[in-house]
Amino acid sequence: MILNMGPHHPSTHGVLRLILEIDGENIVRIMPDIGYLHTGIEKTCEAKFYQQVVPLTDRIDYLCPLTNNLCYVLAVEKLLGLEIPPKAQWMRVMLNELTRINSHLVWLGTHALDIGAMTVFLYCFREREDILRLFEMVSGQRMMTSYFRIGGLALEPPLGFFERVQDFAKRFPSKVDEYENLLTGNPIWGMRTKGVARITAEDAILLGASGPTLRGSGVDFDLRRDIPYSGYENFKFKVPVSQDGDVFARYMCRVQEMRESIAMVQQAVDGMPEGPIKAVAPKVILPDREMMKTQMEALIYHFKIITEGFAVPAGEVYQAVESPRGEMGYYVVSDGTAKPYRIHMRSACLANLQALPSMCEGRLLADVVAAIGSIDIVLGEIDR
Amino acid sequence: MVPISYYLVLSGILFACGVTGFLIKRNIISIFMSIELMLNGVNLSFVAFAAQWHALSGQIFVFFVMVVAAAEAAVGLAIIIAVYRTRETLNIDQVDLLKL
Amino acid sequence: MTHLIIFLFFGALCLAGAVNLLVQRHPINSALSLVVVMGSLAVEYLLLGAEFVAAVQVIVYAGAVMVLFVFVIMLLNAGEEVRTKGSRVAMLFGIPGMLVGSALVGWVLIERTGSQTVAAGALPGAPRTIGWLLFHNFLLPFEVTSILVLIAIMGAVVLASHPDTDSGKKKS
Amino acid sequence: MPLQPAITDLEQLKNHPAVAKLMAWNPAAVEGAKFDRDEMSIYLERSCIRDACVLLREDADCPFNYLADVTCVDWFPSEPRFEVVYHLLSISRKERVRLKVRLEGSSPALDSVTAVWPAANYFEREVFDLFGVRFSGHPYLRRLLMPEDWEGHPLRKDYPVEGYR
Amino acid sequence: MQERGRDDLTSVGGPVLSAVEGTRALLRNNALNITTFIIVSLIKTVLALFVLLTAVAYTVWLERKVVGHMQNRWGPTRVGPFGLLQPLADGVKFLFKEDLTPPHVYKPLYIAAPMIAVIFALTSIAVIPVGNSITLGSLHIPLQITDVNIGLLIILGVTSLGVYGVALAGWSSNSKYSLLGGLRASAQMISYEISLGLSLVGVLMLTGSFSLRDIVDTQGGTFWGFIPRWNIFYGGQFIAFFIYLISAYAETNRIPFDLPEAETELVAGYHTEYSAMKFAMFFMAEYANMITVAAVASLLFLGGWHGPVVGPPILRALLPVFWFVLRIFGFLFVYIWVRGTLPRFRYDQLMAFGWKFLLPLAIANLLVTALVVALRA
Repeated sequence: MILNMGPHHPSTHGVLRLILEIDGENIVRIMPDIGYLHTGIEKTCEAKFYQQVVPLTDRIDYLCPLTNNLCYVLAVEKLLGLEIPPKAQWMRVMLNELTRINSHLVWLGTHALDIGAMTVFLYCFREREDILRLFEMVSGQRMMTSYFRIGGLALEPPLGFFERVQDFAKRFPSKVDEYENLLTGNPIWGMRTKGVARITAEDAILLGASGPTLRGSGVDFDLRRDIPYSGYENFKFKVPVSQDGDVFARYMCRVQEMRESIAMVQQAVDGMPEGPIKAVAPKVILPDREMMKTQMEALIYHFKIITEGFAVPAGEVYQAVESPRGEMGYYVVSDGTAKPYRIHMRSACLANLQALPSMCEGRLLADVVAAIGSIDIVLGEIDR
Repeated sequence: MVPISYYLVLSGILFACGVTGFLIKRNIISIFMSIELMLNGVNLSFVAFAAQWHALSGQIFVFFVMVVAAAEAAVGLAIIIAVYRTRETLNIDQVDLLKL
Repeated sequence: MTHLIIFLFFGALCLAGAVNLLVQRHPINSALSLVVVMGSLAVEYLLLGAEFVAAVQVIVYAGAVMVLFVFVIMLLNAGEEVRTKGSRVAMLFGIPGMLVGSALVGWVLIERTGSQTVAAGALPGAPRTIGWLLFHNFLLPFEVTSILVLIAIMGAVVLASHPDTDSGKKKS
Repeated sequence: MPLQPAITDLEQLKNHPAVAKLMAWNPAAVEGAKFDRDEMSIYLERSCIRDACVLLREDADCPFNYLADVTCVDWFPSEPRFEVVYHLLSISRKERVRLKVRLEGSSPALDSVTAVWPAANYFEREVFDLFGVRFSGHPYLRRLLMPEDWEGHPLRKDYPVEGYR
Repeated sequence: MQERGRDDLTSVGGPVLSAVEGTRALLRNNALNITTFIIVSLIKTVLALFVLLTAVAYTVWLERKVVGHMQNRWGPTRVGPFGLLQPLADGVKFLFKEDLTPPHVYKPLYIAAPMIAVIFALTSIAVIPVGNSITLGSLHIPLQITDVNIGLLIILGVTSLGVYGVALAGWSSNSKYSLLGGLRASAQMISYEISLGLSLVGVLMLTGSFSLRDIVDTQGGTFWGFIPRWNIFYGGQFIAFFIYLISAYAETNRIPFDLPEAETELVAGYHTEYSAMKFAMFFMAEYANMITVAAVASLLFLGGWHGPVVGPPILRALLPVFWFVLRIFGFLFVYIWVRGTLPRFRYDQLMAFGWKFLLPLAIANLLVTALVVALRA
């Protein structure tokens, strides 16, 4: 029997369509069918100035917009050869880790909901709300923050922001304990996740899986630690790795990652350096409002950046960051003009999704739901 | 006050219906159901006789028949599933070979 | 009087169900007709005073055996049956057999009507008495039947499980 | 950090493990190389991409065992028009290398690397979908993002775009 | 003529069990005439149905409220104080919603299925006693629609028929999700009914009767001075109670056994294609079944309506009802609590759990109870 799971199905996390060939409840074959959320962002980017692309990157992965911002911004900064002041870097790391927690909370909630544990979902969204409030405080937006700019940050973080982050960082570990109380030791949760949708390390590498999907299979690789960017080398953190390669292993990886992330947020708050939040590059970075009103030069630069953008030296850059889902990569090609010649987004989910068929074939229908949850896909990122 | 023979007639007709179904039905499951119908007809006559002779043995017999029928249904339906898996049909006319 | 009316009503329902079973071509309709037959038979049992048998009829027959039938029909997604000519032997012996049977029934009907009657609840088939009988006078048959059921369950599991996959996990 | 000029001289780049390996295997396969902004690009000859990938993946001391990305760039009026770009990653050495294959504009095609990395499956389908580059030997070369009956390949530079530009 | 009439009177009840038994009981007690009997029965039936349906509606409200508070939410608050009128609003919404019938369904069964489900769910209330009898003037009315001496068997029979509604809904919807849901439901219900039935047999052995009233009557009083003589304590039916609890969850398709309607796997399972009143019927059936199951658990294991009784006669008559309702409420609360806590089983795990764990446990419990009963006798 052919069963069409999706594109509107409660547990396909958006508009994923799976064509399942089933025999009773056993899966014979899985054919993912994607593209229902294709917005052509890569094409749109080619028509925008470099700085206009930042808001577009928010829309790709709506669960971790700041990670995408960061990746794009880093790529362009590399093309330009800009030096970013330490405070901006630390802020970026801190917000990125908050984003990671935010994304993992949504993942944990929906994953648990898929398996039937409803309460975890609402608990997770309770903490997510706190993080979104922090985002709103710092950037004025809850989800589509666009807070990172080429060369630094958009704004100084407001007064009292760090105290609130500090407060959240204090509270959060006990909340993670709460989620774990509901799930980790729960025998039904164990039955549903242990040994389910297993994938070996070799297969994971060959299939291009990354992030917790890769680390859940025992491959100890994390871009933040191994190919550090944006000052991650200044932070101390462990990279959680599980050996089993099943849904439970990926679950444990992510839950541990949340704990590590909040520790990094704490480190960032504790060691936040003082200084400017923007690089010194008047041709690229919009001047402050005050300067614009007082200095002729600043006004001219502002006018030029807004109307004709800034030229980026020709060349190409592939910048990858560790997004909550895995390796998020931006391949930016410049032809020397003010508009990117080509931007390609390497989506972690697209590669992870390729691993789904090999995870689930021969298993039961309910395992597909668990597996989709465990690879944590975001269709916006897959389809772009 | 219903004559006991009415019950017997009813049971007889049910049994006859069962036999007819067994003969004219071509779907294995329907044929199987006809057999159940026959058993039910017989059960009714057992209960009726039990009432007539004021002996509970008749009801006990019905109890046994039911248990056996349940067992039979389990095995029979399992066989039907097995047959369907290999032949992809439920039509009795196409399942008349012992070996494919 | 009421007794007779009730008997006739449920008898008619029972017969309608039986005939419908024959007429319907889709197995699921036949199965539901059979459920109706069984339900009305349970009422007839009540009329005969066999409360326990009536309850067991509903639980075992309507509640378990027929659900199993419906389940299998759903599982195999059985469609309408194709009417073909029955076998010659069936026609040769079946039709005369039917006729003889009907004649016999008719004879009983004519000869024996009114010879004996039964009142509602005439013979209370109390569960306690039946249980006592089962475990004393009929102990051996009871045990034999239970072994039979056990074997049947094992047989069903073996038959229904896929030969290649692990399975055997669901009996039904 | 001011930008360093790109190094494009093959002789200077010989010490890079990937270049050395490829040069040792088949000097004709390497059309050129570029080291720009700390990133290594190697231009490969069209026909040997699959073998080069196998070679790099099986390398003993620096296995580029992870295919991060496959994509394409369309340099429209100029020829060769398409550049198919492979980003490889060495998980053990924590190093990246970029392989590039230049293709002509008329019926661009090259070998698929799905046999080397199953990961290439979706990436190549996407490139086929959006650029119209055909990958021979791909198990299921169908449109990935666009509808099955879509005409044209949207990411090509000559694809008609309407509206604000 | 009088004799004759009475005889006919007896036979009126034949099919409608209630009538036979009820008439007999009444005739034995008070020699009432038929009119009074019918009127009393009718009133009781209407009252029981009304109370049951209200209880169903408010169980939904209770569930939303309790689960809401467990999950840091408020639950319904807008309609009436504490959202108390929410069930009413929901009912009105269901009534006025467009009743869609998808074009590809098998219509007769599609329409019949929800009715079957709701009818069988509501029927079993007929034999459930809610308290002792009350005396109104010369009338001595037992608080039960009918006391049948095979009451428990009837409940088992009726609930076992409830699966038809689900299975037929799944099949007749002609949708793959519904079909899978229907298949899951029928397999699950058949499997767990066996454990459910076996868990009750221990109680039956202790009591020696199928009549629910008799079963409750044996559980009065205390032992060792303070522990109530409920079957769960005195009869040692602790394990049986938990087998019953688990099987009951499976029978009523509740989390963690809600596979037939697991919305993350099968969209909505067997009622995917249903809307408006037909959907509401399934909903009602589910909650009515929950209440029945809770009532049976209270009667069989938790001592029915026994509890401290004080005050004037009318209070003495009504307090047991209160204790009984309290037990049902407690049982329902556990239902809701579990829903807020546990994830869902997988289909094969559910089957394995039923057949490989619950059933052997039930049989073992049965053997031990049988041994105890035999030794006591």
